[in-house]
Amino acid sequence: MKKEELIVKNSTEIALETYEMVLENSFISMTAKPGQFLHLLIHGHTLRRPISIASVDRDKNTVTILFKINGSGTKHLADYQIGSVINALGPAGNGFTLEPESSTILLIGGGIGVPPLYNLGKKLVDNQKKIISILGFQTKDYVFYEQEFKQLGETHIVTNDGSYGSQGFVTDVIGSIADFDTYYSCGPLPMLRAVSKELVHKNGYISLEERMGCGVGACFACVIPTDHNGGYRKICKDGPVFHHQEVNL
Amino acid sequence: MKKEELIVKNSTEIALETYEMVLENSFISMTAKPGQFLHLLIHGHTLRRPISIASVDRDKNTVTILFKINGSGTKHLADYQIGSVINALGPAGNGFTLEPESSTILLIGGGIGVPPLYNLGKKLVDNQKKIISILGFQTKDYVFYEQEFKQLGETHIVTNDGSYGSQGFVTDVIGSIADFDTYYSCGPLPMLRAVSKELVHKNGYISLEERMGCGVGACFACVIPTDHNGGYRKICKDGPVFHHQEVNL
Amino acid sequence: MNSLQVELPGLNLKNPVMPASGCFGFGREYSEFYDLNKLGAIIMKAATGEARFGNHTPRVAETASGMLNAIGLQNPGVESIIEHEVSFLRDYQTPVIANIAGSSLEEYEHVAHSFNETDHVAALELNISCPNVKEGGIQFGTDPVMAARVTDRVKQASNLPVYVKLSPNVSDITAMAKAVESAGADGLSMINTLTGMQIHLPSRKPLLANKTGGLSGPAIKPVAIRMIYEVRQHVSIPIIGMGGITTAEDVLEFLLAGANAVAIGTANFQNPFVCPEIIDALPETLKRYGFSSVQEVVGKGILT
Amino acid sequence: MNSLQVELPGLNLKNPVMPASGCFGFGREYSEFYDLNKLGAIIMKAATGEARFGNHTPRVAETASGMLNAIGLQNPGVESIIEHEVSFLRDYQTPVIANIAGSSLEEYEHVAHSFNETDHVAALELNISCPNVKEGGIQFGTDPVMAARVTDRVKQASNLPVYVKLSPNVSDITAMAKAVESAGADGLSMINTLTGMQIHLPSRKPLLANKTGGLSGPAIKPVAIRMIYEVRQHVSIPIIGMGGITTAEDVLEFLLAGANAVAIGTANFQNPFVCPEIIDALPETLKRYGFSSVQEVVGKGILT
Ligand SMILES: Cc1cc2nc3c(=O)[nH]c(=O)nc-3n(C[C@H](O)[C@H](O)[C@H](O)COP(=O)(O)OP(=O)(O)OC[C@H]3O[C@@H](n4cnc5c(N)ncnc54)[C@H](O)[C@@H]3O)c2cc1C
Ligand SMILES: Cc1cc2nc3c(=O)[nH]c(=O)nc-3n(C[C@H](O)[C@H](O)[C@H](O)COP(=O)(O)OP(=O)(O)OC[C@H]3O[C@@H](n4cnc5c(N)ncnc54)[C@H](O)[C@@H]3O)c2cc1C
Ligand SMILES: Cc1cc2nc3c(=O)[nH]c(=O)nc-3n(C[C@H](O)[C@H](O)[C@H](O)COP(=O)(O)O)c2cc1C
Ligand SMILES: Cc1cc2nc3c(=O)[nH]c(=O)nc-3n(C[C@H](O)[C@H](O)[C@H](O)COP(=O)(O)O)c2cc1C
Ligand code: FES
Ligand code: FES
Repeated sequence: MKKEELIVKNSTEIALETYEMVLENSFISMTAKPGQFLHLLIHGHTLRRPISIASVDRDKNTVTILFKINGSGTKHLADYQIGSVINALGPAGNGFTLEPESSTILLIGGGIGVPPLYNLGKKLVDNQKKIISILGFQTKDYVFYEQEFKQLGETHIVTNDGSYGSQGFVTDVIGSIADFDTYYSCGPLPMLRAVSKELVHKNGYISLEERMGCGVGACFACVIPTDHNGGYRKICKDGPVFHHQEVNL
Repeated sequence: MKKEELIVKNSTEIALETYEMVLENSFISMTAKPGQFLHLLIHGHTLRRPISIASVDRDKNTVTILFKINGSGTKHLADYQIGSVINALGPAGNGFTLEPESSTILLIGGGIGVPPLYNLGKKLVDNQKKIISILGFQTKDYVFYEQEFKQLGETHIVTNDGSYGSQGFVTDVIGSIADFDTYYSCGPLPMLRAVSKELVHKNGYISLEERMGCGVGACFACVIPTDHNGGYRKICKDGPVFHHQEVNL
Repeated sequence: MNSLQVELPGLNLKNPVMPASGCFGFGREYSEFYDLNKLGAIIMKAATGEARFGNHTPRVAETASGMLNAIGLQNPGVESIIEHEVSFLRDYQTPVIANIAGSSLEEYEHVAHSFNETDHVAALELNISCPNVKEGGIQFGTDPVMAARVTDRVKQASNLPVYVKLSPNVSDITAMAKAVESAGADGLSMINTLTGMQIHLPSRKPLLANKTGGLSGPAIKPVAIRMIYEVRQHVSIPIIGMGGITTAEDVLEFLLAGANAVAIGTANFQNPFVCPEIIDALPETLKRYGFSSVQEVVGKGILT
Repeated sequence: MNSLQVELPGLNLKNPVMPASGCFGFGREYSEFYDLNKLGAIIMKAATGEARFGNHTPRVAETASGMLNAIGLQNPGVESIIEHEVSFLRDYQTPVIANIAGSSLEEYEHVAHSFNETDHVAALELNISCPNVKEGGIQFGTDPVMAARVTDRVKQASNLPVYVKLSPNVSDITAMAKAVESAGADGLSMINTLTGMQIHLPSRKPLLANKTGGLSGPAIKPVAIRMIYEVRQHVSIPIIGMGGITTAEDVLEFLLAGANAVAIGTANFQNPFVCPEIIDALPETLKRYGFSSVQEVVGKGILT
C-alpha cells in the first residue's frame, strides 16, 4: 500500500445515484488484487472513504471504481471532473483468497457490494473457472453491470420490488443454483448474514464494510469479532475479505 | 445590498501576490458606488471576506476587484478559475462621500488600500475633478495600477525600500503636494493614522478595515470608537469610509 | 395544526427556527433581506443595564468550521433597546425573546424587570454563560449554586417565562440544567459558545484583543448534540437547541437529541437567508425521514 | 544543538513532533510508510491491565473539521504490549511513551508498574480522561482530587516520568493541572477529546454504538490552544500539546501558547505522512516567523 495520486479519466452515472469512475495510476493498477480497496481523500472531509476496486486495466494503467451516493463524501466524489486528481491510500486490504481446486464459483453481490465481485470474476474467468453470479438491487433503476457479469457467465438479477429480474432477495435464488465449490459474497450486512447462514456448509468468503478511521490497521475503528472472547480482526487490514467461518457477523 | 452570484470572467496576477479579478453581475455593477465592498463567500470558509470594488464596467455588467494573498481565504480566491461562480453580499457599506465644491482631490493609497481609490478616482475625473495620487507599496514587486492612476492625473509612487519611485512613506510626499481641497485615503492603519495626523487641518475621508463577522451591521464585530464615551460606528455598515474627524483611529 | 408549529412556555411558534442571540442584532439588518414574519421567533442581542461598548477589536476570528467571537456584550442598554429595537420588532407577528446579561445579580434583576414594562417581548433568555459574567469571582455559568440563584432572582423580578442559556464549558452540564430547573427556569437554551483562542503567528499574540473568545459554528455541533441528549434525560422543561446548525437536517438532529426548537447563529453570517431557507426545507426534510411534524421528532433519537 | 531539539523529563527529543496515543497504533502500520526514526517520540495506544475488546462498532463518525471516536480502549493488555509491541519499537532510536489506562487505581498501578520492567519505554502518559475511566462513579479526569490521587499512586508505582493527559471536558482546566502537578506529575499532555455525539438521521439513533464519542481534529484546536495558554501560566511542568494539528504553522501556534512539544492524532488518518512532513517543514516555518529554534518559541505568545 502506498499514498498515490490518481487522475480521473472518466466519470459516468451508470445507474440511479451510481457512478463509474476510471482512475489512472500505474502503481495501483499494477499491484491491485480483487477485493482490495482504495482509501480516498475527498476534499473537505476529515476521514477518507473506502471504495472497492471494481476492475483493473493494466494496459491503460487504470482502475475503475463504482460508487453509490450515500452521504456528503460520495456526493462530492460524484462532482469530481475529468482531469481532477484524487489522493488515495491503496491498494488496501487483503483481497479475495483464490482457491485453485475450485472449478465452479458462485458470486453473490448486493447493491454497491457488487463492484469488488466484478474484478474477482474477471480474474477467475482468466483462471478458467466457471462463474455463476447472483446480483441483488433495490429496484430496476439501481441495476448496473448486468452485461458485464453476463459476459463472465450465468447471471441472475434480483430486485427487492421485482421491477427487474426476479423479485426478492439473493437468497431466494441461491437454492436454485445446481452446484458450486466456493462462493464469494459482498453486500449489506443483513444480506451477508442470510447468505452465510444459508450456505453454512459451503466454502465461502465474504467482504465486509465498516466505518473506518485510518484504513491501515492503526486505530481499531473497524474491528469485527471472531469469537465471544475478545478475538477480533481489523476489516481494513485483515479484511475486508474473510472466510465466512472466520468472523462473527 | 443583496446576495448575488458573480461569475469570474478573468483573473490575473498583476503584481507579486496581487490579483485582479473581473466579476460579472448586473445588479452589483449597476448599483456599486466607489468605496463600497463585496462580502465574498469563499468555499470552505466560515466567514465571508470583504474586498473593495476597484472599478465598474456598466456596459459589460462587470466589477473588478484587486486582492493580495493574505491568508487562506485570499489564497483560495486566487485559485478560482474563469467561469466559477462566487457568492457575495453587496454592494456593501456606504462608499466615499463626494463633495461637489472640491476641485482638486488628493488620493492617498497604501498597498491593498489602493483599489477602492481607483474606482473613486475614475468617478471624480468623470465629475471634472483634478486628481493627484500618492500610492505607497512595500517594494517594486508589489506595485500595481500605476498606469491606470497616471491616466487619472499626477501620480507619485513610493516604495518603502526605494526599489521603485521615491523611497519612504506616502506621508513623505504629501508635503510636496501644492494644493488640494479634499483627500481620500485607504491603506494600513499606521498609514491612515500618519496621514490623518499630517492632514489634520484638511478635509478628508479615510476607508477602514477590520475583521468582520456578518458584514451587514448585525454582529458588532467591526466597530470603531468615535469618542471615549462608548460612541462607535460599524465599519461594515456605517463605513468603511469615514470623515477623518468622525472616528478615533 | 401546522406540522412545524411548536408550543413552548410563553411562545407559540409557527416554526421551531429562530436566529440566535448576538448573531442577528435586533433584526433590522436582516429585515432588508427577508420578511421577519417568516421566523419562529427572534432572540435579540444581549441587553445589559447600561450601554456597553464591549471589547477592543479584533473581535472575531475564523477557525476550522467555526469562528471565535469576543464582542463583549456591546449593546445600547435595556432602556434604549426597549425604546428603539423592541418598538421596531413590534411591527412583526414574530415572538421576541430578550437575551439578558449583567455583571451582578442586581443588574440581572434590573434588566429582567425592565422588560416587564414592554409588551411584545414574549420571553427572556438568561445569559449566564458569558465569560465576563461573574460575581465574587465565581462564574454564574459554571457553578450550579450560582446559576440557581440568578435564575431564582430573575424569575422573581420578571413576569415572563425564563429560558436559561447554559454554557458548555462545564464538567457536568446535567447538574447545571437540574439546578436551574429546580430554581424555576421555564426552559433551557443550549449551548452557548466553547471558550477558545487563536494565536496570530505574524504578531505572535492572541488574535482577539480579548485573548479568548467563544467558539461557535459546525465545529461545536457534536458537543451541542451530546449535551442536549444528556440533559433531555434529566430535566422536563423544554430546550431551545443551538450550536453549528446550517441545514434542515441539522435541525432534525437537534430535535432527535431532545431539543424542542432551535436557534441559528453563525450560519447567518455565511448566508443571511439561512433561517427562512431552513424553514422552507423543513416540511420536506421531516417527510424524507418519516416524520409528519416537528413535535413528533422531539427526543426520538434517545435510546433508553 | 539542533534547532528542533527538545529536552523534557525523561525525553530527549530530536524534534517536538510525536503521533498521539490511539492514532498510530503501536507504530507498525506507519512504519510501512516511513522510517519511524524521523519522529520526536511515539506515544503508544492505551495499555490496560488485561486485554480489552472495546466498544461495539461503529466506533468512528465524521464531523465538520473533526471526527468522533469511541474505540473503548481496545488493546491486547500491558503484558502483550511489552512483549510484542515495545519489542518491535526497540529497533528504532525514537523514545517511546506508554499511554496507560485503567478502571481502578489498582489497575493503573499495575500497568504503570509493568512498564518498569522494560527498557525502551521512556515515559508514561497517564490517560485519566477516558470517559469510561471512573471509580466510585467519579471520573478521574474531571475531579482534581481524584486526578491527584491517581497521579500520586502511579508516580509511586513507576520509575518513569509521568505525563498526565488532561480532559478538556471540565469547568476549570487550571485546577486540574495544578492538582496533578502538586501530586508529582512530571508533565502534562493536553488535550484529550471533547465529548460529543452524532445522531444518524435514517436510523434516528446515535451513530456510534457507544452513543457518545471523543471529538478530535481541527474543530477543537481553538479549545486546545486556550487551555494550554491558560494552564501554562499556572504550572511549571512541561506540556505536550495536541488537538487538531495538521500543519507546521499549527505546531508553532501550540508552542506560542506554551506547549513544549506536540502530538498529532487525527491528521494521521488523512495523511499518513503528516508527522514527517511537519517535521521537515518546521525549520523553514520557524525561520519565516523569525525564530531560530523550537525552544525559543515556547510560551512566546503569552501576553502578561
Ligand atoms: C472495504 C469497503 C469497500 C467499499 N466499497 C464500496 C464501493 O465499491 N462502492 C460504494 O459505493 N461504496 C463502497 N463502500 C461503502 C463506502 O465506503 C461508503 O458508502 C462511503 O464511505 C460513504 O461516504 P459518504 O460520505 O457518502 O457517507 P456519510 O454517511 O456522509 O459518511 C460519513 C462517514 O461514515 C463512513 N461510512 C458511511 N457509510 C459507510 C459504509 N457503508 N461503509 C463504510 N463507511 C461508511 C464514511 O466513510 C465516513 O467516514 C465500501 C466500504 C468499505 C468498508
Ligand atoms: C472594507 C474592506 C475592504 C477591503 N478591501 C480589500 C481589497 O480590495 N483588496 C484586498 O486585498 N484586501 C482588502 N481587504 C482586506 C481583506 O478583507 C483581507 O485581506 C482578507 O479578508 C484576508 O482573508 P484571508 O483569508 O486571506 O486571511 P486570513 O488571515 O486567513 O483571514 C482570517 C480572517 O480574518 C479576516 N481578515 C484578515 N485580514 C483582514 C483584514 N486586513 N481586513 C479585514 N479582515 C481581515 C478575514 O476576513 C477572515 O475572517 C479589505 C478589508 C475590508 C474590511
Ligand atoms: C458574534 C456572536 C455574538 C454572540 N452574542 C451572544 C449574546 O449576546 N448572547 C448570547 O446568549 N449568546 C451569544 N452568542 C452565542 C450564540 O447565540 C449561540 O449560542 C452560539 O453561537 C452557538 O450557535 P451557532 O453555532 O449557531 O453560532 C453569540 C455568538 C456569536 C457568534
Ligand atoms: C481514534 C482515536 C483513538 C484515540 N485513543 C486514545 C487513547 O487510547 N489514549 C489517549 O490518551 N488518547 C486517545 N485519543 C486522543 C488523542 O490522543 C488526542 O488527544 C486527540 O485526538 C486530540 O488530538 P487530534 O485532534 O490531533 O486528534 C484517541 C483519538 C482518536 C481520534
Ligand atoms: S480503520 Fe483504523 S484499524 Fe481499520
Ligand atoms: S461585521 Fe458584523 S457588524 Fe460589522
